[in-house]
Amino acid sequence: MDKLLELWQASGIYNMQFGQLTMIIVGLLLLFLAIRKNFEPLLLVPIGFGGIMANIPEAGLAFSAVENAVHFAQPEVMQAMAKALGLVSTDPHEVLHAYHGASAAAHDAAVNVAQDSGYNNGMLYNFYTVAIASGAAPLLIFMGVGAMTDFGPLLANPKTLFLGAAAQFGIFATVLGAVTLSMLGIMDFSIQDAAAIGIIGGADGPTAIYVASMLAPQLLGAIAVAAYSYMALVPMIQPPIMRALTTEAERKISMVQLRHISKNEKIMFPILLLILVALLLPDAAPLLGMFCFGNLMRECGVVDRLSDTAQNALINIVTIFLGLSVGSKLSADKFLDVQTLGILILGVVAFGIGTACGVMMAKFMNRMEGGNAINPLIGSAGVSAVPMAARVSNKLGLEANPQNFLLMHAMGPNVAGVIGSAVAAGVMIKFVG
Amino acid sequence: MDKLLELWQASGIYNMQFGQLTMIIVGLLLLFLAIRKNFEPLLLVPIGFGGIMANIPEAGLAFSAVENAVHFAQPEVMQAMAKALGLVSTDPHEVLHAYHGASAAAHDAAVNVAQDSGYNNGMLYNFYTVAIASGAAPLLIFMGVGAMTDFGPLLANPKTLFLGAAAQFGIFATVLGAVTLSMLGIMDFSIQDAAAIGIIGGADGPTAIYVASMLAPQLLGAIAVAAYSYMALVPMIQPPIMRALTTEAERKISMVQLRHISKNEKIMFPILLLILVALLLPDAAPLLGMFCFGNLMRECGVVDRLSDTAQNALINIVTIFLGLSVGSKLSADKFLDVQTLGILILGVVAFGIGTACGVMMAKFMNRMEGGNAINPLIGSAGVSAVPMAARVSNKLGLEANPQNFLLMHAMGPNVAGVIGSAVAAGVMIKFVG
Amino acid sequence: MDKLLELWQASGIYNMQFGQLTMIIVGLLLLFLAIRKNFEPLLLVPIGFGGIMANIPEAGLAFSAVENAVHFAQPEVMQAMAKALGLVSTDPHEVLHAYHGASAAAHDAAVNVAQDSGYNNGMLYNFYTVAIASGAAPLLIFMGVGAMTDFGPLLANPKTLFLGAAAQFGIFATVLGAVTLSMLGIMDFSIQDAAAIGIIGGADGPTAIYVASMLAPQLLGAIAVAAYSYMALVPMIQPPIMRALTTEAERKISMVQLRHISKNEKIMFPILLLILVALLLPDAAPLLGMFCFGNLMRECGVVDRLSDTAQNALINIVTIFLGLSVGSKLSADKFLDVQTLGILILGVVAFGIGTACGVMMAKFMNRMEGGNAINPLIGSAGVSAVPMAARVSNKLGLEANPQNFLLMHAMGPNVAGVIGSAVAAGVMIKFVG
Amino acid sequence: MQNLLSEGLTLMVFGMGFVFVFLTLLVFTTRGMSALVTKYAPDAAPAAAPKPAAKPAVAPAGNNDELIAVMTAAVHKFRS
Amino acid sequence: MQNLLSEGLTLMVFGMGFVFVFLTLLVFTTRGMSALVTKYAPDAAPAAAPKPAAKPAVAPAGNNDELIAVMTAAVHKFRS
Amino acid sequence: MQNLLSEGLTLMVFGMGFVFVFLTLLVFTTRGMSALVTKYAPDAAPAAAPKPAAKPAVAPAGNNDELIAVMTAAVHKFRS
Ligand code: NA
Ligand code: NA
Ligand code: NA
Repeated sequence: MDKLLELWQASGIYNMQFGQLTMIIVGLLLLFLAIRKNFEPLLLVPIGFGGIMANIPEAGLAFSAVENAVHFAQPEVMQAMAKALGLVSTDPHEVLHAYHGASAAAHDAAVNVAQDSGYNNGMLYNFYTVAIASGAAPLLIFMGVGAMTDFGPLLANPKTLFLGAAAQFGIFATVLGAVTLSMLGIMDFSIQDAAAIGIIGGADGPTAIYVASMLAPQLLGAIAVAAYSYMALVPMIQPPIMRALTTEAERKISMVQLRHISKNEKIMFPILLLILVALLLPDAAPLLGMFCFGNLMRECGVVDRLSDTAQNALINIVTIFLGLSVGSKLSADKFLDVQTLGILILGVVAFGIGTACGVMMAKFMNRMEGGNAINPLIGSAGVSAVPMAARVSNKLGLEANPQNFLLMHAMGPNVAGVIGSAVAAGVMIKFVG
Repeated sequence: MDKLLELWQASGIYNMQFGQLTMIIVGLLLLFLAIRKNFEPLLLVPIGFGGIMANIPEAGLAFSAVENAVHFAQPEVMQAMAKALGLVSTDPHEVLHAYHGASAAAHDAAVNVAQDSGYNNGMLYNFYTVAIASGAAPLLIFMGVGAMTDFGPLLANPKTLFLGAAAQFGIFATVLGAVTLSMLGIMDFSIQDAAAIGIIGGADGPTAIYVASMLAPQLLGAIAVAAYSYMALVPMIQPPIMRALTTEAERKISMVQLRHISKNEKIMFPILLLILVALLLPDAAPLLGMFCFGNLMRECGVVDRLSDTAQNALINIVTIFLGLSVGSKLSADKFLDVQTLGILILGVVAFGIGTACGVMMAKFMNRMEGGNAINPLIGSAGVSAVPMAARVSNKLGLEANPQNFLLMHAMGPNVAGVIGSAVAAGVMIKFVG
Repeated sequence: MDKLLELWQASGIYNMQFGQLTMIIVGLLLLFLAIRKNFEPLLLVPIGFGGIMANIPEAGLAFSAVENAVHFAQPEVMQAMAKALGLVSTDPHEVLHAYHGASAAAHDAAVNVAQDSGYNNGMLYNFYTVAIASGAAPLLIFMGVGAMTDFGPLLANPKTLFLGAAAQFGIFATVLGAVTLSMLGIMDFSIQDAAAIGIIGGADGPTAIYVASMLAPQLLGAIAVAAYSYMALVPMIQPPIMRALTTEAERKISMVQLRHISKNEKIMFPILLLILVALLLPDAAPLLGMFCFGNLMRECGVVDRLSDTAQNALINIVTIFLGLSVGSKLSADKFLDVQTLGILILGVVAFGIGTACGVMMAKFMNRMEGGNAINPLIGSAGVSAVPMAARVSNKLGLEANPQNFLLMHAMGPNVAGVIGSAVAAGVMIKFVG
Repeated sequence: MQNLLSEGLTLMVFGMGFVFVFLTLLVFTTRGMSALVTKYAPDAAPAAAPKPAAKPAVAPAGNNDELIAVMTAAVHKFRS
Repeated sequence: MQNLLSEGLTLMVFGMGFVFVFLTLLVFTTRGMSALVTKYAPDAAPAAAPKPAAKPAVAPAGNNDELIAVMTAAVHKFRS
Repeated sequence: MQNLLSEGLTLMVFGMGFVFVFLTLLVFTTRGMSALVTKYAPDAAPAAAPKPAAKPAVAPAGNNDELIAVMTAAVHKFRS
């Protein structure tokens, strides 16, 4: 009978907290959006599922060994833990707090106590450590994205890089928005938090995760969910802004056929980009370095089997672990917070501003050059969100003029946006990292 | 001339112990069974080969750095090691014993001494640590199995879940058998050992390895070998039991065509199962969570490239490392023990009891419902051993009635058995883990 | 304005050292050789790119956390670091030196200080630790190579193993050359360095990297670059030597058609080889064990999906990480040294001697047997460099006699050379490791 | 020792009991789910819509196999 | 607090400025590179040579897809 | 220093010697193995049996390539 009670008291129903229940529902909602509404399913299916698993009561899948030990809070374990952390109190909350702020040596000592008491890291915690805390997973995804990227349209029309630059204004405007909210006492974001939130406006998943894991790991879950959700919402967020800022005539502008790009130019471009990064912004080197490496593997033509693996088996494996790891950060105490609301609002503002700046920049460039070379609809593609944003440009172009295929032209600013937000990420890591 | 002697004294022939030689022969036997007799070759080829490599004299491939240091037992190293472990004696056996029972901190200190003295972990030891001790490999295999599993037949006839439940009686009967052997003084199994041995009756490789790595790592080699061998022997173990417990008339029973299962039902099932696990048995969450995740990736239809990778590249890579790691546990001192004999005998008993209970349950359900809805031959498939056990049911059905195709009907209890043994594993980890 | 200065002072241009610039150019040269001249591109593209990334100023991608902390040398960090390492001086150079020679415990303490001060391992340093320092990557590549190797030609004519043995003389002659250079005071190689350099003559990339990572990690970059470059240059290095040592008549020798090899012989061969290794040279067990494992997976016919993964997804993934990791060792202070020049010269000498010995051995075997069974051109294939060296033999054979196809005959010594250099590696690890 | 046996018995009773309770619950919830899905969310339109929208960046193995099967059949026909 | 705002402003000014400087430089160097490559290293011969020399140990996905596309087309024609 | 040279010489003598001893043994055991296998375990039946029993869960690359080769040939024929 004791055993029956024990089973019951260890069950999920008995231990379910309101926050956990809510987060499980959030996880189910993410799965619904991913599966039924096609919101970036490759990421949101693993993230949603990981979020549900992370919130299973008593399973502790997203907890470290020490966190699991503190959760069960056996007196003798708390005593040993307090001693390892140099605390007098054995109150679980204080122990946990001390653990999170501990020096590396005290951290090790606490881990030793937890292991001696038979507690282990949860599965998702291990995945997070290996995939995200090490920085490896976002970088490998970026390598795979590089191996999938064709810089041809950008090389055919390099000035579209300016569109990719302009659209990054969304990032920095959002940073300013976040610090303003803090100033007004509405939210409580540090400058690191603000920078990590801003990067949502970069519309680039791995960059957002990489920056958030370095600057604001506690906001990682919300930031990743916002970034991928808004990328999926690009076809809804962008068109009204694009229509509002352009005239019918502008939307009808046809662009000249792109010139053919030689193999050698495509090989040289990632090398050139890497050298520029090396000379100007070493802090962007991991992100852009891996991106260029993937692209060079694609274009050089002599390592097709590596390029193929980077685009398929490797990126798929990493995506599974990355998604589950992000999901492990969807804990109630961090996600069910007014900050998440702030992040969601700031995120959509960032997307909007980025879109608007891209379009305005295109119009400005036309005026500067005194011509009509650029259809301003391709400016919005500068936020990245490859290839969704370019498709949106194309769709609006076709609406205005059924012969006006903008897809290839929009791919230029689209990939420029990837470079632009990686550069922005480097600057932020440099200044507030 | 010294060097010649040195080479000779470091050679395998000079150092070969009887146990190592025997284990190398055991490894060769496993390879023979796998390659010639098709005993689950995907696992037994790596396990057999790993077993041979683990027993190469002086190579220490399956040893940790400390174990390698103790093997060579240089006096000054033993002295430092004893000091690190807080021992007075420098006797290698005592040092080794102290190391295996050391606290995490003393363990670290011993590792430091070994590294300072130039000893390293063997290759297979590293594989074991990463793949099995972390729990990752069995869980990833389970994810892949989930991605390969079609729950259609189960959804078409949910009451076949009862057959999968009944067949798990083999697991618990074996636990009882193991503790009885201990009680009678024939063997010396702890309750943890008994639980880990019982899970062989679950006829599910990754579940057995996962449970054994948590409850009785020293028995892991024997348990894994027994589990996979008996799964391969299902076509020989099950038929006599099935024939003995059924009449010719029962074996002739035709079952009604299964109804079509909609895509949406298949998508909802893994989510439903996950929620039940979350509510009732958090200890089964890692195993069943990853299983459901794999299945959801398969069925949701929007992440085909992830599902494809989980079923191919990823599960293959993990299988290679899992097999070699299990092989690293085939050391003479642990495998050449009367316990292994006990495990082998108990394992086959577990299979037999599980098979019998599945068949009896089917007959019981027919009687309850007062009809002839279920051919009792599909009950035996409840042990899992997917898809071998279902094929056995089909074969015996065809023998009795050449028009009687039971394969699809037997797939229901077959996959139910996988769920059933994962639940049983969760209960055991909860109670004795 | 401060920020502007800060950005400038953190930029690559401002911090570029001459050595880094030179190494970036070396990296570009390697990319050129790989992409334009087809010098083993699968390895040299990642190595070259990794070399460039490793030399990006201030990025510290190839540095450990401690090295990064020492690079920035903040006084309070240096003080804490010196204390952790038991130093009085806080001079960065001395701290770094103490760190590299520290005991495992002091090493841990230094790492803790660096982490507490906010420094992290660079990305490439992490890749190196996981891929090469653990020994895993070269072994997995060897497994994949085993899975790609067909021992049929060797089994059809086992005496070609002698050619593979003779060609290893290049390895040991180079060792002697390296110690002679040291004796003469021209270079400063230890016996470990000499052994690691000699293995270049084995013409086998993963073997060279494995041995160098164990015996002379500081020379790893130069050794790997030399090994792969010379393997690519085999079509230029070997022919003059082969022509000089053979007469026109010898080159015209036709060899008898190889007999058909049964499946069972191919299955038994890797097992036989493994047992010989186990009995005679345990130190070669990791390398040859994984090689045999890969080959057994290929030949046994029952684990095709594992063999397929070992030959494709897994070896490709490992190659990417191995290449980048080797690149991380292309630092100016280690590569831009007169030692590298010595390594390059000794490497080409090793190739030449190996080639010559293979050819001479073939002629010697003909004389012994008093016949003309062996075309001496296949002797040069004994250096390995699979399948390049065998193709060279074939090409020269066709020049002399347009009907004389030597490719299959040369594959025998070619794969024998792989075994031979792995055995040589085992002997060296045994004696000087 | 008696203790060990009683532990074993307890494990059997509770383990087996729990397995049955769990799978029985699964039977009923599954039936309920199937009924709900069949009534409120039959496949038809919703399942068809998302499929084409998903970007098949890489031709998934399944399709590939199918294609190959189709082609093999075609080739066989062609040969005969 | 004022401090936080000024930090945010600085980040915006320098961040945005740097992004523009960097991408502007990229525009010019890219144009220069394209011009140089087109003049001194046009594709023609050099690109053709190395391709066949590379050992396509595994048929790369791209080719495979192409092949399959070609074959599907052929099969379709064949059927009609 | 003399020491270093003698170490190098020893390494050469023993290393080269060992390589030859090892590969010589391999030559003889391989011949023995081949003779035994050819006599007692020729391929014929045993090798044929296990093959079909192995579940080719995934079409192995080899087969795939073959198929594609066959089909390409067929397609070429068809076109001409
Ligand atoms: Na962007
Ligand atoms: Na089961
Ligand atoms: Na060699």
